[in-house]
Amino acid sequence: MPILEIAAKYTTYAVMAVILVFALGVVTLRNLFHCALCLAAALIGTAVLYVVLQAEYLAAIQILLYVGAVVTLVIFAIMLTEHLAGKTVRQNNSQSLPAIAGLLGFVSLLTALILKTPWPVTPTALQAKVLVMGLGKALMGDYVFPFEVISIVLIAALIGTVVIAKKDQPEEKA
Amino acid sequence: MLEINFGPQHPSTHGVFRMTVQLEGEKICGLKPVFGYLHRNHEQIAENLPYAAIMTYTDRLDYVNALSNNFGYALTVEKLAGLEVPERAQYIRIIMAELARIVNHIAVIGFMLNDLGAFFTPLLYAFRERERILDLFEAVTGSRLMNNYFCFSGVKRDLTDANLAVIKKMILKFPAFLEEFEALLTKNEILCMRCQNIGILSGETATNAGITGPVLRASGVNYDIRKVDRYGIYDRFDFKIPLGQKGDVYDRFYVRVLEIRESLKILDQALTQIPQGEIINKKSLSILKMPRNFKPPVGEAYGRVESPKGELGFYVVSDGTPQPWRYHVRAPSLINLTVLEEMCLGQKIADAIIILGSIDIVLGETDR
Amino acid sequence: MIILPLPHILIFSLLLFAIGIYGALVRRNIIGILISIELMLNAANINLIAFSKYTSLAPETGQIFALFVIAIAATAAAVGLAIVLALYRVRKTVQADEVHLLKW
Amino acid sequence: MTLFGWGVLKGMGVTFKNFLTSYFRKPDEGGIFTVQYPEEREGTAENYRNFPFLVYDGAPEKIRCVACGICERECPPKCIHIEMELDAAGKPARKPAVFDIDYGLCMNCGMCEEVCPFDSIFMDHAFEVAAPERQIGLVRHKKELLKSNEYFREIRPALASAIDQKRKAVEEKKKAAAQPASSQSSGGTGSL
Amino acid sequence: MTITIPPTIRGIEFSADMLFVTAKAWILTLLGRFLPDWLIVLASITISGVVILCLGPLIMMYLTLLERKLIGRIQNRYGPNRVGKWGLLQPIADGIKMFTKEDIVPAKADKVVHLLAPIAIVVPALMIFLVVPFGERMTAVNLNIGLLYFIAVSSITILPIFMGSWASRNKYSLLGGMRTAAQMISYEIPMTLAVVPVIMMSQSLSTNTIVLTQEGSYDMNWFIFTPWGIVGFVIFFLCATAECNRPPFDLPEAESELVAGFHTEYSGMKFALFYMAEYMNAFTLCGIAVTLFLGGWQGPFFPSWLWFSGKTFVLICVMIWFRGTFPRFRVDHLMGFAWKFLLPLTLINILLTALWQFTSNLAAWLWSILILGVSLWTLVKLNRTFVPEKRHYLLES
Repeated sequence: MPILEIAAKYTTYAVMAVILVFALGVVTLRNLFHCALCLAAALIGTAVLYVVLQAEYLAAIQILLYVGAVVTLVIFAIMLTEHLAGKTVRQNNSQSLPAIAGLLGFVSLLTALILKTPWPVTPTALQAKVLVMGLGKALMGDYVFPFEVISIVLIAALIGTVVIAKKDQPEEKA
Repeated sequence: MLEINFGPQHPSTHGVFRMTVQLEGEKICGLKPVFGYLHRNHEQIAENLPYAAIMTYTDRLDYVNALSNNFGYALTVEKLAGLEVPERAQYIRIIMAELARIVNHIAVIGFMLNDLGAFFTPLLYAFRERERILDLFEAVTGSRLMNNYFCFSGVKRDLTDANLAVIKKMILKFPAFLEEFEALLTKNEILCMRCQNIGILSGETATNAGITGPVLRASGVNYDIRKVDRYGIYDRFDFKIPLGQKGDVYDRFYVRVLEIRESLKILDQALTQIPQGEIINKKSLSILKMPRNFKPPVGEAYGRVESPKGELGFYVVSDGTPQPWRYHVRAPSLINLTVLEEMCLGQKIADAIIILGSIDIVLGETDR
Repeated sequence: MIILPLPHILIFSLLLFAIGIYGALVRRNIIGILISIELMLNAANINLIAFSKYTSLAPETGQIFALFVIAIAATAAAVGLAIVLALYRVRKTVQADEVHLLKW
Repeated sequence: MTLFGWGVLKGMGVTFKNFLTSYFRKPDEGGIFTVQYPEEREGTAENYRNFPFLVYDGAPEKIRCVACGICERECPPKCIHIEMELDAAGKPARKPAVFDIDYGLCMNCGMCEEVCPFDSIFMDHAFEVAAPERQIGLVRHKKELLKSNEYFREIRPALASAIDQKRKAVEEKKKAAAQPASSQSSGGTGSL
Repeated sequence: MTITIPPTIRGIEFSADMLFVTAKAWILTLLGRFLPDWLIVLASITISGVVILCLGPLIMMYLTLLERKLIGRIQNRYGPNRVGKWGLLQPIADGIKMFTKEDIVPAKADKVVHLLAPIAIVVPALMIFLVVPFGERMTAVNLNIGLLYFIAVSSITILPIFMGSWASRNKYSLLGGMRTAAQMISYEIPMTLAVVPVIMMSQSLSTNTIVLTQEGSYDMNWFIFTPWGIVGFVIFFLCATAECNRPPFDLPEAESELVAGFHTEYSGMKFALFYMAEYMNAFTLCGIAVTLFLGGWQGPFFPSWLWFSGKTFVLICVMIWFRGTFPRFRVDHLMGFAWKFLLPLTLINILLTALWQFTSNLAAWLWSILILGVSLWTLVKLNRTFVPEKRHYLLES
């Protein structure tokens, strides 16, 4: 279906543009809550991109973990630290001009490099389809060590978070 | 730190009561009750009315059980003027007051469970039973809520045999309803989690703060004016005072259930003992016909009854004119509210609501 | 199947990454910085998946690495936000340039 | 220790039982308790009192009220307003010219009924009283307040017949008191 | 994402079971005479989409009626019975009321987010419909990660609630939003873990495949007829109740505490959208529970879609029954229940599943019951706060 494929292709470009717009929103909006919402939108857009790249499993995980958990945590933190009335504090420091200048250089350099590099795009890889079963087998086979390490990291982070966020109890038990 | 106003417009402040709550997360670290949104000048109005006309206003104090208020006021004026009450009227008074207590208690329990979040089911079951009693009230007194039934040295209308039969049938059926009600919720794990060890009021604090009624008895203090004063003819009946152990919300809830059972016992005895005879002292009939001619001797009197909410007292000073010189109501709802902050500190918001519900306030009485 | 040229995806993720860096550089609010870092990690993920799709012969590898990155990102967010909350509790501020006790 | 979760299940049992009985049982035995108001109505009890009305015998002119003003004075919220009718000579005609009751103010206490020495004001059973404006619509004038003795007998038979008997007795007494003066010659049967 | 024409349009014989499938195929063949192939693909998507878009609000409308009727009966009332026969037109009357109501936005509200929140909450609720297998060959999109998709999409629901609660600039809303976040994150974990055994047994994330694995003689292959299935189903159902904020887990909108929680400041159609999302979530979660544990559309005699809707209907009635019976949890109890009770239980359940995979016979049943009993007993012992105290009341004279 060439028409549909072309339509899908340009839709993908549109999605990319939308993601970039939301990403810009994340770093420029004054209201931090809006920033978090933009982040959520950008992340959902990225999930769509994952689907285009045939990584459905990753897309679902992206939404589940990023949108469902990370953004929620961020919003929670915003709610706890911001005032309800939303005072307008200056959100950016005075380094934005040098930052933009530096980043422009960085982006143009890397773009040039990306376009120059002869990427070894293999047709076999393009045809290959990653199944959830395959991912699971890889996680339990080749990557079992990093998998276990990640789980330890997660546990450590969990405990660490609890310890850090816990209020200091007044020690009056003597 | 978040400061929230619960009320005056809030689904579960039982009227226009307001609590200013300081919250830390969900924990309460400060609570200030604010009264007076329903202040209607009750005492001042009463001081400008003849004694008999005040009776109609006492209905509006605690509008859930107007008959107890009637009882208290009638008792006070009878004390002031030295009036006698015929035997049958005494029994009728007890019967009506105990029915009013049942009405009040089931309504309170229902509303409290509603505050807990049980979506109207227990409340509507309770109201189903309440409706039967209110129908009886309508048949006997002429009104469902604002009964205006008692008069000095008697009651206004007799209980017919048909009425008595209805009451008899009702108290025979009532235990079944209580069983069902208890099966519905009292052993429910969620309810126990929510109510047990919440809003604990120690017996000592309660006595010091002048708390009365089921709230005090839930804290384990044996104080019931029906037993202490033995007003009316309460000394003739055999009934017990249920006492709680911990003084938490659950005890306050359950003590009320048990009190309903005791009230049923009193009703049963009263129905078998009730004699025939006059329902109002012939001498006092003139007070009804010509209220302004009734001038009690100079003096003062304090009468109190065990209203379902606690000690309901009326203080009346007469200067020999048709109107009382001073008239004051000791409203149990108001005084029981004074310990609200103490009970709520350190609890969650949801607890504050049920603690308020378990105190059983009626704003008509609190704000007067 | 939709086939975009690989460089397009890479440039897109590069832009996303640059925006993330910009946010991390200029934001005063620590939460803002954290959000920007999430954006950067996200850009890296896109690259990983794109590479796994287009080049690798073992297509699972990229996705599994992306999985690890997501896990790390979640960890970073949790720990970072806990630190922010602890900081807020002590200093009553979440502005990064107002927390300069160790800076001289 | 009872089984954890048993209380929850028992509660669900109760609600389920009520759900079932709502289909099969009569209202008194656990069925649906609702009275579907405009179509179904529960009868009002005889003693039921709502707003006051004035009773007349036979024709609306033969109103019992003599405009003595006792109810006006004793009404606790002061919702009654009476003006005496004056006859041609300017003397009081012992009849109300104006008799207004503000239903918006009335608190249904029934004191007017209790204090009235002429058995003329009673509490009505009609409770569907509504008006778009409280100042105008809820103030009822004499015309609306007047209702016949037959109506009174219909809504409160026991009280009405007692009062009718009382009034008859009083009237007979009056007649008997008047008779001896007028017909002494006939040696009629006087009152005992 | 491969786009192909639905495999077979012809060759489906008419039967009650295939009623909707055949209907769609007929429409598509009809269109196929006039339209190019790529438009037929779009038409196929559109038909499914339109059906779902109509189904969602319809389900919401009649679930509100059902809920009011059932709770009415539970409370010995009639429930709505004035508008139309048995009150069947009541939802329409409600809808008209909602449409014509004034839309109030608080003066200091964050207007854009306040507007977006109710819209955003309906989207994930509708999206879940895509993977619900309404009957044989009646899954809108047969994703191979269907279950994960469902979990992921339902986790988005937190966000709009946050938006609504934050944008209202109301303290009750804010508290409601905080509670929602805590509650939904907490209950997502046991819910996901309760699903794991099903994935283990069916070795697939596709909802369709999960239903197909439960096919068997006399329908005794439903997962609920196994020890881990019962436990998993109960946990999943409780978590689902919590996920769609229904009593006894309705803390985010706790009426007696927080007035209306996160949607305190919403009125008119926006409020209706929040409700719509809640009811559609309730429906889809029940549908997923049916798919996972009750055999989906499997069942004898009746058409598959009837079986599916019947089972879902029963589960929804149970949810309504909960609402008619229980008081609400308190925040800390709620969290404690998820973390200290349900979570360990799900882990033990996964263990049971592994056991079942080795031997599925009577001995496995006994072992499972033993393990479950011991672990339940331990959990209850460890969670003393959940256990009611025994009280004795003195009766003094």
